[in-house]
Amino acid sequence: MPADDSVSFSSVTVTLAGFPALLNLSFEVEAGETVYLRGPNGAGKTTLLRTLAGLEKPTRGSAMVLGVELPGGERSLRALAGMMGTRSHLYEDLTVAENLDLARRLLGISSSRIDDAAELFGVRGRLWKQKVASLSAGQKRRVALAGLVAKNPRIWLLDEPHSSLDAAGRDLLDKLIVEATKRGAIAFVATHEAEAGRAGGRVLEMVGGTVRAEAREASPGDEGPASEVPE
Amino acid sequence: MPADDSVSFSSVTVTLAGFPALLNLSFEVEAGETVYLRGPNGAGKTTLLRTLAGLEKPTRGSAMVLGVELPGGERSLRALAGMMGTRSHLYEDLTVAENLDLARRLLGISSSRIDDAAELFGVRGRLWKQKVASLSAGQKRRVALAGLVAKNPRIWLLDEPHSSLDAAGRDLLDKLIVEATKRGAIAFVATHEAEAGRAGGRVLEMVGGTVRAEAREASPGDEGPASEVPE
Amino acid sequence: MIRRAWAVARKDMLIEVHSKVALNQVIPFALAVLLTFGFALDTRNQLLAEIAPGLFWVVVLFSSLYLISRSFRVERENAAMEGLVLYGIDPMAVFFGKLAALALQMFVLEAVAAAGIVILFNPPVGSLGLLAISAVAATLAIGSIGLVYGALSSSEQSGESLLPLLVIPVLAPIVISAAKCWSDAESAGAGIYDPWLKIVAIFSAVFLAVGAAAFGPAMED
Amino acid sequence: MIRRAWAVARKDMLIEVHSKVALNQVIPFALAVLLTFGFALDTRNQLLAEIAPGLFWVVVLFSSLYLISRSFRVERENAAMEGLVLYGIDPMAVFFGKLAALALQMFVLEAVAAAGIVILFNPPVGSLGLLAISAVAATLAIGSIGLVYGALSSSEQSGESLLPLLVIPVLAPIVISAAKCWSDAESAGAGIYDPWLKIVAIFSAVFLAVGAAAFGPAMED
Amino acid sequence: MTTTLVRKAVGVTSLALVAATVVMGLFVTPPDVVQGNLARLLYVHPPVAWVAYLAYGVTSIASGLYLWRPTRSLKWDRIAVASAEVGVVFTGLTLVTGSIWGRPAWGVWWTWDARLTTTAILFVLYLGYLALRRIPLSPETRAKRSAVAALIAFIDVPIVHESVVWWRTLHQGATVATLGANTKVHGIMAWTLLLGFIAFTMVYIWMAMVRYRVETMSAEIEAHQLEAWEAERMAEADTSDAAIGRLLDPGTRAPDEVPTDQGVAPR
Ligand code: HEM
Ligand SMILES: Nc1ncnc2c1ncn2[C@@H]1O[C@H](COP(=O)(O)OP(=O)(O)OP(=O)(O)O)[C@@H](O)[C@H]1O
Ligand SMILES: Nc1ncnc2c1ncn2[C@@H]1O[C@H](COP(=O)(O)OP(=O)(O)OP(=O)(O)O)[C@@H](O)[C@H]1O
Ligand SMILES: [Mg+2]
Ligand SMILES: [Mg+2]
Repeated sequence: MPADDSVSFSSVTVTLAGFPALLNLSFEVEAGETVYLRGPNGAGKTTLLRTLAGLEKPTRGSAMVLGVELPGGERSLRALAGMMGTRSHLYEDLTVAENLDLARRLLGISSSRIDDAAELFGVRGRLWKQKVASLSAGQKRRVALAGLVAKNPRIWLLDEPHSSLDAAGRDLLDKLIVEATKRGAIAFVATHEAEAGRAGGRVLEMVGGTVRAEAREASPGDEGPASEVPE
Repeated sequence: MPADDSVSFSSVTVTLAGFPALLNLSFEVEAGETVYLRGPNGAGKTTLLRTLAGLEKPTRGSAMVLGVELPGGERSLRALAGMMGTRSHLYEDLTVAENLDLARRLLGISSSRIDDAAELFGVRGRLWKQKVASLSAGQKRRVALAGLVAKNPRIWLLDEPHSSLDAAGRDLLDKLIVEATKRGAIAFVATHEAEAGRAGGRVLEMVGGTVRAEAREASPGDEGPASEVPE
Repeated sequence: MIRRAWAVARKDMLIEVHSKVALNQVIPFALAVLLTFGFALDTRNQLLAEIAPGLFWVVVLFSSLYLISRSFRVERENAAMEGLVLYGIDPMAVFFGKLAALALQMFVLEAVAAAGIVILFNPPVGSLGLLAISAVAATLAIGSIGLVYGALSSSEQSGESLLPLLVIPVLAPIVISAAKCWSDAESAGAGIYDPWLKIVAIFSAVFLAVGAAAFGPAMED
Repeated sequence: MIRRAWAVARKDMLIEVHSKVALNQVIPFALAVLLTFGFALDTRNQLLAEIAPGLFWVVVLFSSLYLISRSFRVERENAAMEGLVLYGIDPMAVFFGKLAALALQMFVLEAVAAAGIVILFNPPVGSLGLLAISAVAATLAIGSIGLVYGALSSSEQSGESLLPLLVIPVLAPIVISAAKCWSDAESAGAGIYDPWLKIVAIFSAVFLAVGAAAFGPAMED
Repeated sequence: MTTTLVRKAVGVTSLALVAATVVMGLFVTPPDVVQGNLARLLYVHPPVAWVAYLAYGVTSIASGLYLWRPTRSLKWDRIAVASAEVGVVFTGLTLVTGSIWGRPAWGVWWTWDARLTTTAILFVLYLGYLALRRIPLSPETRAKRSAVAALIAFIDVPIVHESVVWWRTLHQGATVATLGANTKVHGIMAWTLLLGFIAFTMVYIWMAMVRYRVETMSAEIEAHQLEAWEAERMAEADTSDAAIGRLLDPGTRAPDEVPTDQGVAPR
């Protein structure tokens, strides 16, 4: 696999049950960029993220993501991507500890790494031995994020990442994105928040399954102390 | 049952699977008020909303909601409350039209009312005959909100109402809350957005299952053109 | 009440119309089970005709369990049942609405399974009236009890496979009595004054009443 | 591969340890079915002993269907299977991991059901070795095919009750052969060179291979 | 255009051949020594059964070609369904003609014979295949999953065929394959049987072609729909807020059904 770190879509169409959720979408993103996806409900943001994760296949057009060609290379792309959608991917019947332990085993990483991630998101305390089923919405989200951070993906795909998170959690996540992109990762963040992208990063305004406008282009967020990061 | 329009909790405790999700919670709210619930993940916001909807029972303490005594009057409270939680209450296998038609039949309201509500949230067009399963997150949310508006509840219980909604949807919902409270309804809005309550309404800061502080008190939002409403 | 029950029944039937789970999945399943049984127990034909009525009801019971599970699965996703509750709906309306939709599906299932049994196992059929009445009564009983236990065991997690365990022992007597009804119906002399039919009818009435009464507490936890 | 398969197996076993669905729901269900059958087919004891092997496998098959459904239900909530896929995991690892956990539960189920059958129906048991080997082979076959079809029919909506319809006809021959193995095992003379065992073993090998090959395409979209 | 012509030609030919088979079977061939006129089902029942095998064979090959990457195309998937659906019809016909034959020949409509049971299982297997196709999935996913299911289901076909050998059955053994050595089926009968076989094969081809046409047409409709949606996807409109007042007026609340709720009805 070439050590290519960029993403480029050329007239990609993705149909879901016959509906063109993405339509002739083209754009390019360089390593280290943060891209905010904005646009009305049904614009195709989630579908774009899922395509970037290798969970949906382009039906027309082609894309190159981190040196992986789409359609075709979905499986290898999945291993590189870190996706945080509306669904948490957690097993409700397992405890927080067991869910993260599963992630550790599947990723083949050390358990101190998992502990650190859990600590960071504040799920090491009382919640550690609780079943996920008994957590609040934001707590579940935090567990999922801990898994994501432990994976340390090369491309972050975040679908409305702030939803359910409290103020501290939002700040933390924003800081993590800044750090990760500083280290060369790419981040795609689908969000409806008006502030997104104000402090840096690119904004792609999507509508009708494609990019209508590249609204603003600000300095790529590499000055980034946490407080200046978009909230 | 007295035609009382206020809400008052006196040292209410709600335990979920043995855990005190609400603990000794007391507060009072008058007709026409909008209350923003804020606080860290796990503070008990969702549990409070569910208790107000008659979906959870106080295990200790008692409450009076719109003249209904809790514990005890859950069933009649439910008919008055409009709850919008993280789960949409929609049938995935039915179309948008069929879901809203069910609401119409259960509420015993006219179908023009349902049509208006659907129109308002922009789900009358292509989506009308689509199965809910094929909608985007925000589109589902809009369908659920259409049902809620059609019900025109006396107490609005909104759990992170902005999540998944696009800018237009958020504005619309905010406007609806202002209008509803102007007409005497009460609104509880659990949210993590920093701006919540800035333009009016009360803010209850929750933590550990109870109200830590009544952070700010602004003029109850009855001046309310949409643009001044918190976004 | 009736209006709302109808709304619930209508909704469940619409879901079936869209998803065709009963038609394309459960009914063929019943046929598959009949075949497997016949083949697995391949003893003399005489014996098969003898156990045919029992087999019929066992197959109907098992297939119905899938229909009942399905009936609650659609309520569970997106917490739709909670949505119903939030209309302040009388649980009785939900119960009778769901029962109507379920019973309708079960009748179709029974008709197909009965045809299969008659063709495959060749039991004599004497009094069709007795058969039909006992089937209606047993269906209502199975439906009522199934719905109550379905509501009891429908939790977010791990409830689904509890349903058969709860339901089968309770419904065993009625299934056995209904099978006896059929056995009796085989002799042409049998009529609707059959003693087993009386048992089925009594159980059915009791279960229906119990169901209507217990569904509320089961549903609204 | 093996490490990841073990992680998957471990997870499924932990889920069972927490939720005890197999232990508290499916196994008692199997016993309830055995009892109901014994009761419903209450003919002569001789007959019951004769059909006991067939009954055993039918009950095991049905109970296993619940275990398999369960195995996929836990993957469906919160789209957990999608989570596994996002680790770039080899589907084979998921297949063998889930198969290991499933087979373990099935062995316990079979032990209990066999004990129940022997106590309730009193069939003679001659060659325990033949019994055990055939049971292991049949278990692997049922598990493999069940997992493949579980993956094939797993959709967000309306797939769940399709599993039994798909699985039963495919597994019918193996269940029948396994039952014949038991029937043969009843005569003390039988050994592991039983012709039916050969069939079970062949089917088992074929289904295991088919399962391992087909699970990938079935699981990943 | 030409495909339409071919389809029509095949349709006409198959009808003519079936008519010829009927004439031959009913009027030209002699009644059987043992079974009398009953034996005339010989010209229908085995051909129908074989055509079912053929249909499932085609389904399996098409499924295999879909699964094999170099030849992956939704065309194969459409051929697979078309053929499987016709196969189910023919399996049904096998069961029906067999039952009709069995009634006088064996005295029962059905018996737990291995051939019969495995045939019935075959029927259910492909019903399952068709049911699997109905769960809502994207066309590619559905094609992939159903192809896997079709290949597994085909395992039953050799079992059905060999069942007469593996089990001691009531059903006829391989009579026709050993035709040369068989004196029971003589000249004209053999030719009629061959004719029946060709006729029903043609019927199969015709039905599968029609069914395939339906599949391609619905694919075309979907493509059209896609175009329409693509056009629609270019424009998105906003909604007015005129309705808010009407919707939120306290007087418009749902009438309450619960009788105890008198006090909370709209004031
Ligand atoms: C429901 C009942 C029946 C079913 C499901 C059935 C099924 C089949 C099938 C699947 C075949 C194709 C076998 C193969 O070549 O692999 C077949 C062939 C045949 N069947 Fe039947 N059959 C039934 C009843 C009967 C009866 C009652 C008769 C005559 C007494 C009969 C006579 C034949 C004959 C002569 C063949 C051709 C055998 C050969 O040459 O291979 N079948 N049947
Ligand atoms: N079923 C349950 N069993 C045990 N504890 C529970 C259960 N449900 C919730 N809790 C606990 O109750 C507390 C309050 O949960 P609640 O969902 O009300 O929080 P919240 O304020 O809505 O949080 P968030 O901002 O994350 O949505 C949490 O600490 C949670 O762990
Ligand atoms: N399974 C499906 N079948 C048909 N259409 C679908 C399906 N899933 C999504 N769509 C359609 O595709 C479009 C894009 O959906 P997507 O979820 O990507 O939107 P989104 O931008 O994430 O919207 P939101 O802001 O509401 O989350 C929507 O119009 C939706 O109706
Ligand atoms: Mg989205
Ligand atoms: Mg919450």
